[in-house]
Amino acid sequence: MPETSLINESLSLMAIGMGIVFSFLLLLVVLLRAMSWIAGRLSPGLPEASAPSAAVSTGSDAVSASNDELIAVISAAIARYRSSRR
Amino acid sequence: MPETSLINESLSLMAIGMGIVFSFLLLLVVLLRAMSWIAGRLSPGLPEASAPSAAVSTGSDAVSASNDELIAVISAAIARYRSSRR
Amino acid sequence: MPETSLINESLSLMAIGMGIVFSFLLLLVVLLRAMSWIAGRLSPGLPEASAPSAAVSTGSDAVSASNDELIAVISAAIARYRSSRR
Amino acid sequence: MDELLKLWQSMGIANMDWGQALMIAVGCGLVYLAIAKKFEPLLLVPIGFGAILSNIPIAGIGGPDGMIGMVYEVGVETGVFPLLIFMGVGALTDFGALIARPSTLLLGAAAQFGIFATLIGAVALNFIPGFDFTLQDASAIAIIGGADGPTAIFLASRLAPDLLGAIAVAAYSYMALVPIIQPPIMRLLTTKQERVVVMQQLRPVSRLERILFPFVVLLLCALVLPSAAPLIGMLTFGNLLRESGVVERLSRAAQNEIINAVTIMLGLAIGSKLSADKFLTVETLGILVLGALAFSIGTTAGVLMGKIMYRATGGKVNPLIGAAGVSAVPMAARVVNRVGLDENHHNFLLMHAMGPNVAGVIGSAVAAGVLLALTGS
Amino acid sequence: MDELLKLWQSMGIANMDWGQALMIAVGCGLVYLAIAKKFEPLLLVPIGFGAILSNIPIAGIGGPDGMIGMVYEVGVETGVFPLLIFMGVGALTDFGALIARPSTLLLGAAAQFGIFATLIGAVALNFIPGFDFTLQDASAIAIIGGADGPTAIFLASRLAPDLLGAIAVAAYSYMALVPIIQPPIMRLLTTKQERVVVMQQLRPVSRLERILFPFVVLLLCALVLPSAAPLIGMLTFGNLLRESGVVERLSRAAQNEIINAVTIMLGLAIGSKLSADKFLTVETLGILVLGALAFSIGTTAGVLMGKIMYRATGGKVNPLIGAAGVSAVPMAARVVNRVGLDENHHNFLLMHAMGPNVAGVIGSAVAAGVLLALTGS
Amino acid sequence: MDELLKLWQSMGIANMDWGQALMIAVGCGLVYLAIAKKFEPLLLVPIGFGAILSNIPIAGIGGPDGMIGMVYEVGVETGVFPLLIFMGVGALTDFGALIARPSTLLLGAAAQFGIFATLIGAVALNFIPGFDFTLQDASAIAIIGGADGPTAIFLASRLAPDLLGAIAVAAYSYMALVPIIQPPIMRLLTTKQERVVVMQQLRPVSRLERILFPFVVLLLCALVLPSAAPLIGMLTFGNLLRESGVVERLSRAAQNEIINAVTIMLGLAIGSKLSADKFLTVETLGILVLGALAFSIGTTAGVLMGKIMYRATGGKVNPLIGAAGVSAVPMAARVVNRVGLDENHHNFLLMHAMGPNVAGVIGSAVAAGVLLALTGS
Ligand code: NA
Ligand code: NA
Ligand code: NA
Repeated sequence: MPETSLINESLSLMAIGMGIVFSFLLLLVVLLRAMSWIAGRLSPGLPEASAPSAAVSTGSDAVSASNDELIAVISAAIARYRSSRR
Repeated sequence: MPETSLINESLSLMAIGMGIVFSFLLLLVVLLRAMSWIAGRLSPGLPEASAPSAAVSTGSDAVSASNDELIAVISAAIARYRSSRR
Repeated sequence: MPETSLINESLSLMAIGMGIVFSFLLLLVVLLRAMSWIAGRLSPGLPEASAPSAAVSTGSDAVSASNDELIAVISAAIARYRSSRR
Repeated sequence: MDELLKLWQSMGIANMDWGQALMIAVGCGLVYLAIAKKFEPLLLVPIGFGAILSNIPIAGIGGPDGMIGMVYEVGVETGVFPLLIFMGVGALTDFGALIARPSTLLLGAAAQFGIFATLIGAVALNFIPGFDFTLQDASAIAIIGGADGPTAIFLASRLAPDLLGAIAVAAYSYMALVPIIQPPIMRLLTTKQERVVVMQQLRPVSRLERILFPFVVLLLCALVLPSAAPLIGMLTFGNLLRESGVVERLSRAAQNEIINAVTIMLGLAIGSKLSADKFLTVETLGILVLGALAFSIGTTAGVLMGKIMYRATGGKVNPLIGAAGVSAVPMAARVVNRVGLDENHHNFLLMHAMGPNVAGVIGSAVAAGVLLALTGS
Repeated sequence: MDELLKLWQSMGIANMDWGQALMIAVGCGLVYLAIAKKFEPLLLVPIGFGAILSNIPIAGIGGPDGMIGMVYEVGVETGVFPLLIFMGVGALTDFGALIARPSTLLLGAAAQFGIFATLIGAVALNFIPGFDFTLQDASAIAIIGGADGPTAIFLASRLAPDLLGAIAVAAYSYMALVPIIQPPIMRLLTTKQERVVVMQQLRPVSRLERILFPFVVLLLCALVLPSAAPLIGMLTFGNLLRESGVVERLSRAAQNEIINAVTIMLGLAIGSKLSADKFLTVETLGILVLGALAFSIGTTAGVLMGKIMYRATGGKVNPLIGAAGVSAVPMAARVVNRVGLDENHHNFLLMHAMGPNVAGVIGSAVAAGVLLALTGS
Repeated sequence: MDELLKLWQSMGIANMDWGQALMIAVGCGLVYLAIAKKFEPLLLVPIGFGAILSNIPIAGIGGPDGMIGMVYEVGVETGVFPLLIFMGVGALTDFGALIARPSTLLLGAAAQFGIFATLIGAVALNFIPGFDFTLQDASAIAIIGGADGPTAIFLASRLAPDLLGAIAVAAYSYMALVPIIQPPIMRLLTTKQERVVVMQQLRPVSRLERILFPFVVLLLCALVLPSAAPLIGMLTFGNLLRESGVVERLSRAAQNEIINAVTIMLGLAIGSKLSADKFLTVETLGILVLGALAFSIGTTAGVLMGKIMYRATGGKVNPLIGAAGVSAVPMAARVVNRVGLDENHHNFLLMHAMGPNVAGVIGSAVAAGVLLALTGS
């Protein structure tokens, strides 16, 4: 009977589905804990947030650094990508 | 002359058109009067309107009834539809 | 070398491009000066601006005129267009 | 030199023809009327500017690959934009005065006579050489007499897309001219005794009636005249959002965000139909003349029906309010109010004129449905 | 006479069949429930009215050339509208309670059992003559158990467009019935001792955590379950707009303009799928029954997981909050709060229930991704 | 097991290649710069997140059937989105300072030299192996020097869609870096005596001038450079909505609802062009280097023209305001103000810099028109 095979299929779908949902959210619990731990460490690393006029203010090192950073990050990404394709 | 036949056509269009517009709006006068009369009767039938938190409040009979109502209404509709198709 | 011809092409593009940009904006300087001069003359010509309810008020000559104006302007435009096509 | 030639050939002056120059002037003229004379600026500013943009040579902004051309295809050719505006009109309109006194619907019906009389006028113009209106064209022109912008645009986009530009311009121009066109007709047709009639105050309308109203209108339309259902449907939907009281967010969206954004796009798109070969024709002059006729006849029919109701009710109805039946909401109602005040400084007819005024919106949507059903392909 | 015949043939009554009349009645019923009973009015008013409009004979408003039909094609068939709503949900949702206590994600996971149990139920219905659900159909029906409207619409539009109307109606109806369905189950499965548990106050959550949260969720989704990435992606994008603090304009647009306009259009479009031949079938009754089942099983599973956590934490977790894991934000959390207050007038569980509540949104998006990956073509 | 294999194969980790992982990192980097460093967050948050979403394997969100891919096709490929943003810019911009002192247009003209110098730089890069820019590519890259986001996106979408992602990122990044790039150049090229010049107060501008302004600009554009008409047209249309004073509703819609919704969609769509094979190339590095060059040369040219005007006017013009000619509204004007204040604590140059600043917007739109006319197919 096709209905029975469909039932079997849906039973395995249930098993796998609930398995994935639980694994996913369990993994997310772990990751969120890790995130909060790391965020606690970095917390003073995002002080510009409270200074909304930072970008407009003087040519501070923070912004200056991020300029080099932009090019550095993309350069590194390109280099790695190129090498990975060979 | 085609212009003349077009004139005739447009004359009958005018007659029919104004006829329909008048009939439609006349019928609407009647229906709106009926509506207001019925609404006057039912007026206390829509008191939830003044209690915006009704749905969130307790499991009142009003909401409970409408649950059955939902299924009942749709069941009846389906039954009638089915029978009408035979 | 194709690169060199491309360089030449881009050099002439630069010359023409900056030429147009400068001419355009220079022309715009002249036009804006003219505009301001004319606007200074016409200034009392747009007094309705400060009377937002003008259109709703009485059947004033201003609005009445603009009715004729609408038809006159479009008539003139059509006449000229027709004659220009012959 | 090659580039210089290429550049010269790409310039506007080298490519502009008479028609485009004239249409740019017409566009400037419409914007002038909108700003300086307050002619329906919400529509005429975008229409006028759209005409200017679309007649710039080479750029092709109104063409199939240009932005405004694509907006036209997506929003006007499909009929979606006028319907969304009608939804917004529904959400903005208070039908209370109509519900309180349904008999004013007859005034809204009578005023539609302007539409059907203009239909004959348009067909009759064919006797003059240079005019060749089909019945569809004539219907689309006649709807100007409905004094309702989105209805006119919707019908014209369905029956006579080539005339859309001229029809929309005429419709909005004459709506702006209502305060000029109507008062003389109103005074001519009524006696002083009629004009001073003070009407009974309107009864209050319950929330249930307001909620049922859109359903009653829509169901009648569905049963009798489904060709008017898109227009009436969106109008009543917008009104239900307003009156249901439970979807405040959606009602606000229909009254503001959606209608504003659509108005900008609709105006630009209509402007793109103001091209020389479509607009600078004798037909456009015919449309302008017929439009003025339509408004005048509609006003006349409304006032005459007002006089009939004055007689029938033993003098309880002020016949002036019949003039509001052409719609042009809310300007026609304000005109009635003003003419009434001219006779009696304490007679405020505004609320009484709102009934026929909004009835006129329904009436012209019904008339549009009739024309669509009988002349549409 | 010819015109009169043509006109009669163009009338609604001459063309309306039973099915259309009944569906118009169903549409009116939905609007009634939305207005009088406050059943998710933001969606059910447009859905109900869309059903009425689309079942008007001749007019074809829901057909390929009608406005609503075109809106359906552009917004629902492509999946764009539910995704934009999900973006708005993300911008409107405060995930703080979840970040403060990530373990509540397990409650959101457990409650998805309602989805998969319903899947088997739907397939089992095939034993009854008249039912013939494919695995895709069953999956689309099962997602009703996720108690999340846009997720259900997105999945149904992908797996079973024919059932979209019934599924959307069932999903929103049962979300509205959460205050009726859940409390008895919650009381049945818990002891008084469990229900009176007062939970520890949530720790404050830093801005950095709030900003990192969307990335953590999205990256996990990208690595493990890319089929859920459109849903999770737009949800987290909306949330980042909210929490980043630097794009206030865009956050407001996602929370208001965009979501409101899309809700109107989405509702109308779904309503157009309420046609007699698709909706007035025994399958719809099956879907309604299965939907109630799905909610009940989901609630049960959530509460049972709550009891497990109660044991595991030595009584620190009130098992009632497990019921909020079905999502139905924020109604399920409010129901938990109310049932908790019934036992102890000073025990406010609302904030504690928000964690599983928003976890349920992520959980059902994950479940939708699983169903798409495993049964999608 | 079959399902488990199917599932594993549907997972992101099983399908992600290096390029995608790197591009997700780049996307995160852009969002980081936007949030932590306030780099043009309104665009870079959506662009960065769009890059992340579009590089999720399997999901295909940026592909032809994915939501962002469809948004790209509808809004960017057609050019509609940047034009709508330009309309919003027009509605948000006060051109009063420019009308009061039209000569500052020359500063806006000079600063466009950055564009054309970069064009040569881009072509010259072809001598280095690995670079192969066509004249179209070079033009699209050069427009970065215009320091105007929507203009750059519009031109790139027309001339070099493959480079759109890199060009948009470079344009917005350097606009954010204006406060770093400009001051040293400004100080290097000017003497202290020049920097302390206090300028005459601007004369008041009448409403009529403000209303005529968009027409003058547009008509010149139509006559001379119709290829710039879409950009200039929408800019002046938006400005007319603002200044006409009779369409407040539409002006607000252009300034808020429309521009916000479009910005979200445009950003996501641009992000979808940040794919590894298009973005992770040496050409992107070239574009970044050329972009910095373009800004520097533009600033230099603007300041030098400022010095010429300083001489020509006998010291009445502060040459610093020339730097604002690159546009980057309003940041460049603020930078000028700050550098001016550094020299003289009572010399506020902001209003004087707004003239060249908005002139720069017109100037780069004109330059874009020239490039389109001369290199476009
Ligand atoms: Na009317
Ligand atoms: Na859920
Ligand atoms: Na610029």
